[in-house]
Amino acid sequence: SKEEKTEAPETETVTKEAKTEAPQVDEVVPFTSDEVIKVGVLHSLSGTMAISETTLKDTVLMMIEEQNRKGGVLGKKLEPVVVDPASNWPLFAEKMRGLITQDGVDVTFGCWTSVSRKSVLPVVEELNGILFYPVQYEGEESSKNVFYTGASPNQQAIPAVDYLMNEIGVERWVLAGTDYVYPRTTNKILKAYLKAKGVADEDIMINYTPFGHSDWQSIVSDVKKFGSAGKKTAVVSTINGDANVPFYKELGNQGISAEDIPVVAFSVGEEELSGLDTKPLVGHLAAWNYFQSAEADVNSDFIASWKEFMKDENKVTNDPMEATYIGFKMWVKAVEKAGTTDTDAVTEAMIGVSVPNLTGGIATMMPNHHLTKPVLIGEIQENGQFETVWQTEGEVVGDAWSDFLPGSKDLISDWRKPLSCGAYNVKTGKCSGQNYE
Amino acid sequence: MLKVENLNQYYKESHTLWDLSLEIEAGRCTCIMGRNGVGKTTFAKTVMGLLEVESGKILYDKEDISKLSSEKRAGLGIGYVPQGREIFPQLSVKENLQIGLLGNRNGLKKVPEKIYELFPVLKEMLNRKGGDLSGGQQQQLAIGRALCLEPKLLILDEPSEGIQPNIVQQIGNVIDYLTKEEKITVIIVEQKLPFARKHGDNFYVLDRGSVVANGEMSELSDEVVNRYLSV
Amino acid sequence: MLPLYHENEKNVGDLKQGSRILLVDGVTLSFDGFKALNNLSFSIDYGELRCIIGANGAGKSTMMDVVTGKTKPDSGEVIFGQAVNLLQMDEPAIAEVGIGRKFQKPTIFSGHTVFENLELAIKDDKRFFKTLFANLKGEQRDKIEETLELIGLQELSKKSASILSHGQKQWLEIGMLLVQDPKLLLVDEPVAGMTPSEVEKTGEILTSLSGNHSVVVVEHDMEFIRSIAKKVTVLHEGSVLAEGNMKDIQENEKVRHVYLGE
Amino acid sequence: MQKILQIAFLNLLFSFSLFANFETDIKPLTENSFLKKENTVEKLVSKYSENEKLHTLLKAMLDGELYYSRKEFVVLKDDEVTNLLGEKLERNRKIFKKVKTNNKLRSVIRNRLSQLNLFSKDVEIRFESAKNIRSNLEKDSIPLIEKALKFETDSSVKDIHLESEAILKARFGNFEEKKIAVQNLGDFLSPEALQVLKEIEAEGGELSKLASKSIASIESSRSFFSFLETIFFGLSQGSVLLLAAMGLAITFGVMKVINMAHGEMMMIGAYTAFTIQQIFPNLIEYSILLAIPLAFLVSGIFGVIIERLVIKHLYGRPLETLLATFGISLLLQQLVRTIYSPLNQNVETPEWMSGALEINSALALTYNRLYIIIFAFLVFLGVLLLLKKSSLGLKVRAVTQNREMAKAMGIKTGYIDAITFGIGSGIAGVAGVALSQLTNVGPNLGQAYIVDSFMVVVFGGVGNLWGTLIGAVSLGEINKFIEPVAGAVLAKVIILIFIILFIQKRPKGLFPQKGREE
Amino acid sequence: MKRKPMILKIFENDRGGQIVLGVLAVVVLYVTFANLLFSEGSFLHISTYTVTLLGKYLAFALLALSLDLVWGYLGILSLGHGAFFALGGYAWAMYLMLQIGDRGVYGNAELPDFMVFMNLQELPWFWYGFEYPLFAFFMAMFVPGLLAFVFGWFAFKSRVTGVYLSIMTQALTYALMLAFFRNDMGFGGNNGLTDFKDILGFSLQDDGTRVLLLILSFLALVLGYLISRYIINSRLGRVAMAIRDGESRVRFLGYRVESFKLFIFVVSAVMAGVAGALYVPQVGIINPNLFSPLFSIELVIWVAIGGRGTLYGAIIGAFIVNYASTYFTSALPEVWLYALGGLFVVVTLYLPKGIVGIVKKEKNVTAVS
Ligand SMILES: Nc1ncnc2c1ncn2[C@@H]1O[C@H](COP(=O)(O)OP(=O)(O)OP(=O)(O)O)[C@@H](O)[C@H]1O
Ligand SMILES: Nc1ncnc2c1ncn2[C@@H]1O[C@H](COP(=O)(O)OP(=O)(O)OP(=O)(O)O)[C@@H](O)[C@H]1O
Ligand SMILES: [Mg+2]
Ligand SMILES: [Mg+2]
Repeated sequence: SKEEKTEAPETETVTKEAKTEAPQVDEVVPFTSDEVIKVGVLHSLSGTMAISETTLKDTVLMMIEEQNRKGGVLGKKLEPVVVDPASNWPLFAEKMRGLITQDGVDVTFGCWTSVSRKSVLPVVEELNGILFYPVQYEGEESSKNVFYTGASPNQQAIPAVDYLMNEIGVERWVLAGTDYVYPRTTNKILKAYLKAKGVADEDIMINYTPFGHSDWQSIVSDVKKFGSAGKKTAVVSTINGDANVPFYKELGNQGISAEDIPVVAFSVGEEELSGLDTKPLVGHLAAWNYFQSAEADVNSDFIASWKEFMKDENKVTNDPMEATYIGFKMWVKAVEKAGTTDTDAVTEAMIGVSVPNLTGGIATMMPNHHLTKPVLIGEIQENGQFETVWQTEGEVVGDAWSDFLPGSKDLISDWRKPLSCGAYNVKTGKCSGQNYE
Repeated sequence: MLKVENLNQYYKESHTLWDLSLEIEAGRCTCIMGRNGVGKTTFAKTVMGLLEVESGKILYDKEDISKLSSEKRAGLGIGYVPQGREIFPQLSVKENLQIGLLGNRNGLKKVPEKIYELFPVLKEMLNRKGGDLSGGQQQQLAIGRALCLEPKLLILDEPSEGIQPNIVQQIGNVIDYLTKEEKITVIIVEQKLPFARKHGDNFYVLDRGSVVANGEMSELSDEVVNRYLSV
Repeated sequence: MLPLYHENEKNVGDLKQGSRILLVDGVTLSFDGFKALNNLSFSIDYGELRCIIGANGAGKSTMMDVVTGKTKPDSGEVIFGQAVNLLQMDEPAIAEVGIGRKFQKPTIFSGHTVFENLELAIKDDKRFFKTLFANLKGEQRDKIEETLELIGLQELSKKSASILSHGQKQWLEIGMLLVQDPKLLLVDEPVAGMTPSEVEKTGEILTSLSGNHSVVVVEHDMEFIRSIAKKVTVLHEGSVLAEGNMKDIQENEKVRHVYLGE
Repeated sequence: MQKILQIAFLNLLFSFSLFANFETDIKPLTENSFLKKENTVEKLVSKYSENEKLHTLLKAMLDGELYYSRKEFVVLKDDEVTNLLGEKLERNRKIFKKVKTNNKLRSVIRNRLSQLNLFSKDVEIRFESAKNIRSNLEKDSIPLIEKALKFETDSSVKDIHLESEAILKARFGNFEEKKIAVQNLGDFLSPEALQVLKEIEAEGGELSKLASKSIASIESSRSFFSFLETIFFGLSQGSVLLLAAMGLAITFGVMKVINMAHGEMMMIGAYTAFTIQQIFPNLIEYSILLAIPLAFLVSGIFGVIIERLVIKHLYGRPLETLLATFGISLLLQQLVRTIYSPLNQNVETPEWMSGALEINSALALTYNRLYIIIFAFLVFLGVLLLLKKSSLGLKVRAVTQNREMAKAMGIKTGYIDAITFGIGSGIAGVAGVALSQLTNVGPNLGQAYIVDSFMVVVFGGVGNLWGTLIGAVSLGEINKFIEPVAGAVLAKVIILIFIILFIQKRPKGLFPQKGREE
Repeated sequence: MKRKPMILKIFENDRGGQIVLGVLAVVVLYVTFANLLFSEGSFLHISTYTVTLLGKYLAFALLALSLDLVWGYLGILSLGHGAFFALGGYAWAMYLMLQIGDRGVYGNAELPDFMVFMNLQELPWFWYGFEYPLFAFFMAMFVPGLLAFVFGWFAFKSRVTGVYLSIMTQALTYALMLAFFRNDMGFGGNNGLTDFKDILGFSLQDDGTRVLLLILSFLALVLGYLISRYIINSRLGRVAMAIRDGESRVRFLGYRVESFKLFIFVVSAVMAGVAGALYVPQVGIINPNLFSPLFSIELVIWVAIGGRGTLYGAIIGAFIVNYASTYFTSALPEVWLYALGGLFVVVTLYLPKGIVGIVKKEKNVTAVS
């Protein structure tokens, strides 16, 4: 409907390149310059978010190591600067400021939660830095200085609902989430979407729980009752982090199987599954843009090098790692294209950059700083992996502003000149947000 | 029985016992006397091992116990009735007495009936919390508890404080009984002259942390009393 | 619960020699069925020095708890002066109206110096915003110095109260009671742990206080009682067993039996 | 070797010759479209219902164990390859590809299998199948159910069939049948029965009234059972709180150590359970039982070490214990991150703790919670006896009330302190094992429970074990009764406000430690 | 006896306080000049990063000071002091939020972004008035003060003491945390309030503004210190300490204990609120995590590490622990918790009086003037 979708950016053909770019492990290319390029890594290594974020730190370190073996970027060595914002949101902002002004990093990979990104945002914008944000999120944002390599709601939630509705025949919906922005937004979008598809109000149940909720007895029992009204029911879960384990355990124990009431989750990936007894979960679903089980050569290589890097055969990969991978590759490419690490040059060069993703397709950076991504629906297997049961035809373009929310349905984002705006109102012709004058 | 040689004790910087030396004879009742704050309680506590000594020896049955922990000393048969009762407030009277039994060297399992005879009020209040008792009742409990240990050496720090006259008399009788019949050694810190005179066999008067007079109780002269025991 | 200050003032009424200052009437208090006070009634006159004796557990300290507001009785009345109903007041209000107490087990503020202990106790406006700007007045300072001398703790006045020996703590608490200058002093076992001459001195202090104050003394030291007593009340099992002058009491069979012995 | 090959070959030949049709008919299962697979399954069922191989095939497909190569379909389980007759085959397992299924397909298969299994010898299987049929009733199920009813001997299975029959009759029978069925359905509880009745009620007419009556009867018993269920939920949450708080009731309630590392002691217990499963992967069924004493020991030893190294120096300074134990909790968390990685770990649930005890179709009690409730009460009893009846308990209480005097009475205070702290920590460890069955095992496990544990102990009254018990259970119950009305977040807020207000009324908790204060 | 000027009286017998505040004054002055006068390249230059960091430490120091007042001198171990800090912070953040105007991503002049996003049509009533800085600042003190007053009034009157009181303060902050996490509360839920643009007309991105905030924080700390010091030096302070050591005995002397407690508790809460208001513009975000019981416990630890019951010790503690976290999280990101946890244990074991205990030998009771 809106410009940003229809107008394809100038993409290069990358398919050929993708094949030749297979990792050449043995050959170590020397650096041609003494200078180093510093890369900030801003992921929590302690506190509640360490569970998820530590892996991403390691991913970045692995990518840097790999890149350095290839001679670095622009002949310069990449040097990681790792800090620990300790799951403490104000500390994210402080560390970001430190990374840019004290350590002089040229790019930062970091953040997981929305609030950490929100905390960092004013700082990257003020200091004109670059941040790659690798996690699926609620959208409603587009900053000149941030590249969103995770999914926006239209790249995860909507296709998942489509699948349930069309393939499984679901008629009743439980939207269960943790009480914070991502689930709230996603659910709002989904509700609008479902209603547009003719689902009645009484067939939608919305439930919010606090962070780390651990006693799911009543809620699961309610879901069970809700689901026993004769219509096929599914749970769309935006339950976050630690709360998932007790949730699934309770589901299993109360005898709700995936065949009765399937749960499709947007925050449960391979890594979360590795901390779970998967037996009772088999058949429940997740929607992501990447599964470890994806059959592609790049993916096998990636998994192999990951396991080698971590020196652990049991390590799994997941979607945010792929997002980090893509982000990193894109940044390297953009720097090489721009010939400098200068923020303005690199951000300009970023748009339109394409790199192969790990599922065998191509990820392209769109002018709204979001990616094109395939959407995969997978069923949980007993071995803790997902088996893809459905997948979008091609890649979906990430939407910064949802069409289903009244506040943002008229907004688009396009960081190319001359528009150069993250929140352009097509009705009023005004640009608000970052570039407001 | 107990011999103390050149004992020095400090509370942080303040020197409280100064080269204190004394000797307690077995089977007798020795009275420790002196004005407020001269170090009587401090002396009792050091013998019990509740305070660390800076220097000096405490010989108990010829063995130096000055480095032993207080639970070891209790195990050697030293019983203690502290000033200020120090009963276990949340334990019942019965449990307070049982604590005494726990440390009994002879493996006694039941509270001896004679303790109840001595302090009938304890029997009445067996299930009441120690902390709920009146001051005097607590004092009686503290003595009863120490007796449950069946000590060889019993240290009583102002045992008659806050106790009704007829019971004070009884306590005196108990002391007599313990020393005369059971041949137990008793050290008693006491301010009340008549009581001390009546039940003590010999005395030590302390002033500023050292012994200034001692002797048989009969030798306790008015002069000493006037000099060291009045303000 | 907040008392009306001015009204209390009025209700206390004129305190003349011989007028009643405290009335305890039919007070009963039980703990889980055990009657610590059992229909206890007696009264104290202004200027009087009253000794209260009684067996351990007779309810003497509990009676003081009731008068000072620490414990509320099950029934009965406690009136201060003409018409101040103490049972409807909380501890500070009772202290404010003029009742001071020395506890059986000395309780002093070990985090403060001896001097500060007395300063805290001294008679003054004790509302919080007054204390924020309070300064010791000349006469108050003198009073404290005087008291320090009386209780023999001048040398220790700048020392922390935590280092005092048992007897010294007793004295400090007596001192705190003195500077508080209450109309009615409740003194629980003041001479426990004191040397004979100190006992004598305490007796003198208490006797000299009576006249302008009312003093209620609880003690087990009969010699001490004998030396100061005019009128003695004997408590037993929570009620008054006998009341009268020392001689009568000493000859009272019942008292001899439950209390004095011999 | 040759012989085996020969046999295999013969086998192959044999199956080809006899079941050639079957073999070709199952071929479409290798296709990608789930719809096609579904149709194939339907076809197979209608055609080969008597064929043993179909059973095996469907079962394997359901369990994700059905594989195929270009030549054959096999069952691949635990690295063993068998054919559809259950005979072992010597094959390289690499050549096989899995027959993919999805939820919908599996549910179709399960449904079909149930029809076949209605006559199984195993009562359990019949029971499950009957239930499955009940929730997937179709008009043409009537003959099947009637047949099953004749065959059935077990009464509980029979009941389900009767219910199914009633539902079908209410839906598809003639007026008289409908009337009786509608009346009868009032005695059943399943949502399916309710569903039919509601439909009939909506239709209006004479039946509608009868249906309303039956509905009322069902709903009233359902609401009764849902009340029981809520009580169970509350009890269960209460027992978790109790377990979490009990160790604290000792270290904090009795010993007065503000033990911020209490949560980490639970975490250590949970990791012990995890480690045991790692060491003995074959003993999953018993690992939990093994983990309980071991977790007690491991956490207990940690407790003793902490006490001897740190807490020992802090008696009489309760506030400092807060500081030091907070430090220790940080250290332990990081230690676990270093040793086990920051990720959550997977503690498997033994078979006997999964699933639910089904009382009827309106009330089912999950086993893990049921066991945890029982376990919590056992632990409580143990602690109670230990503290109240043993001389250790007496000593502990004496030591904590007056350490000096206890020493002077000959009690080895150091030893008692260490043992008590050890026991408190050990119990926390045991609680951790229980939690590993309910929630995450990760470095943050303890943090999630520490605030609640303190709340319970204080609410119940510090130093009173009964208080902890009643406090835990009542907080659990209150929470579960508020939650459906207010939502999970508000329920928690309300509980906290309730506790704050309650403490105003009873400043020393539910069961205050009474006594005259000095 | 001659009356001394109040300020001298306050600092009497307080070498520690004089030194700490003196050193801080020098540091703040130096940082101010080094940041504003020297250009970025110069080695004398001190970066805005440092300025902000120092400002944050100062706000934390004020918070620690406020806690020491109730814990060190009144004996109330508040495990929920973070709540007052956070409330002050939120009040001021609301002002900052409304200053954004139509510069938000949705360009809505009336509503902050998160409200547009929550589909709110108009400003909720409790946001009224927060566009006025004076009102907002008043609320930053009033709201924490009011909460402290209400909570304290009930709790102190009911004589809730000791750990019961501590855990209740914890319950209070925990309940507030859960409530503020709810998006329906109208305070931005988990994401909190962020993306502030300017304060009192000055851009928050200007170095000058940041330096000004730093100086303001310092002045607030000094003022807070003087007030606390005055209170504890007065007889009221001595009554407070007496309450700490023997609450019921104080009553028998005629002091209405609950008024004393309430007064100090409210003063402390107001100070914490001011600290929160200073903290928010400097770190740029506020989120319900500040209400988390863990933060409040950490706060207690700053005070304990510095030295409880000395006031200036609280300031030292806040600086040391926070500097340690800042340093370790960057320098030793993998093991910093070992370092921090170890620090806590070691300080408790070997420095029972906190860090100031090393220097300070004399007793902590102020002599009578
Ligand atoms: N904990 C302590 N710290 C410092 N000094 C102390 C401490 N306890 C007692 N003292 C001091 O030591 C001296 C001796 O005290 P001790 O209690 O032994 O006296 P005492 O002879 O038993 O007096 P009393 O008859 O009053 O009980 C006193 O001057 C007292 O001030
Ligand atoms: N809180 C309580 N719970 C139970 N019993 C109590 C409580 N307070 C007091 N008592 C009982 O009430 C009785 C009176 O106690 P009280 O302290 O008044 O005695 P007293 O006359 O002061 O004795 P003493 O001379 O020994 O000090 C005692 O038997 C005591 O055990
Ligand atoms: Mg003494
Ligand atoms: Mg008494």
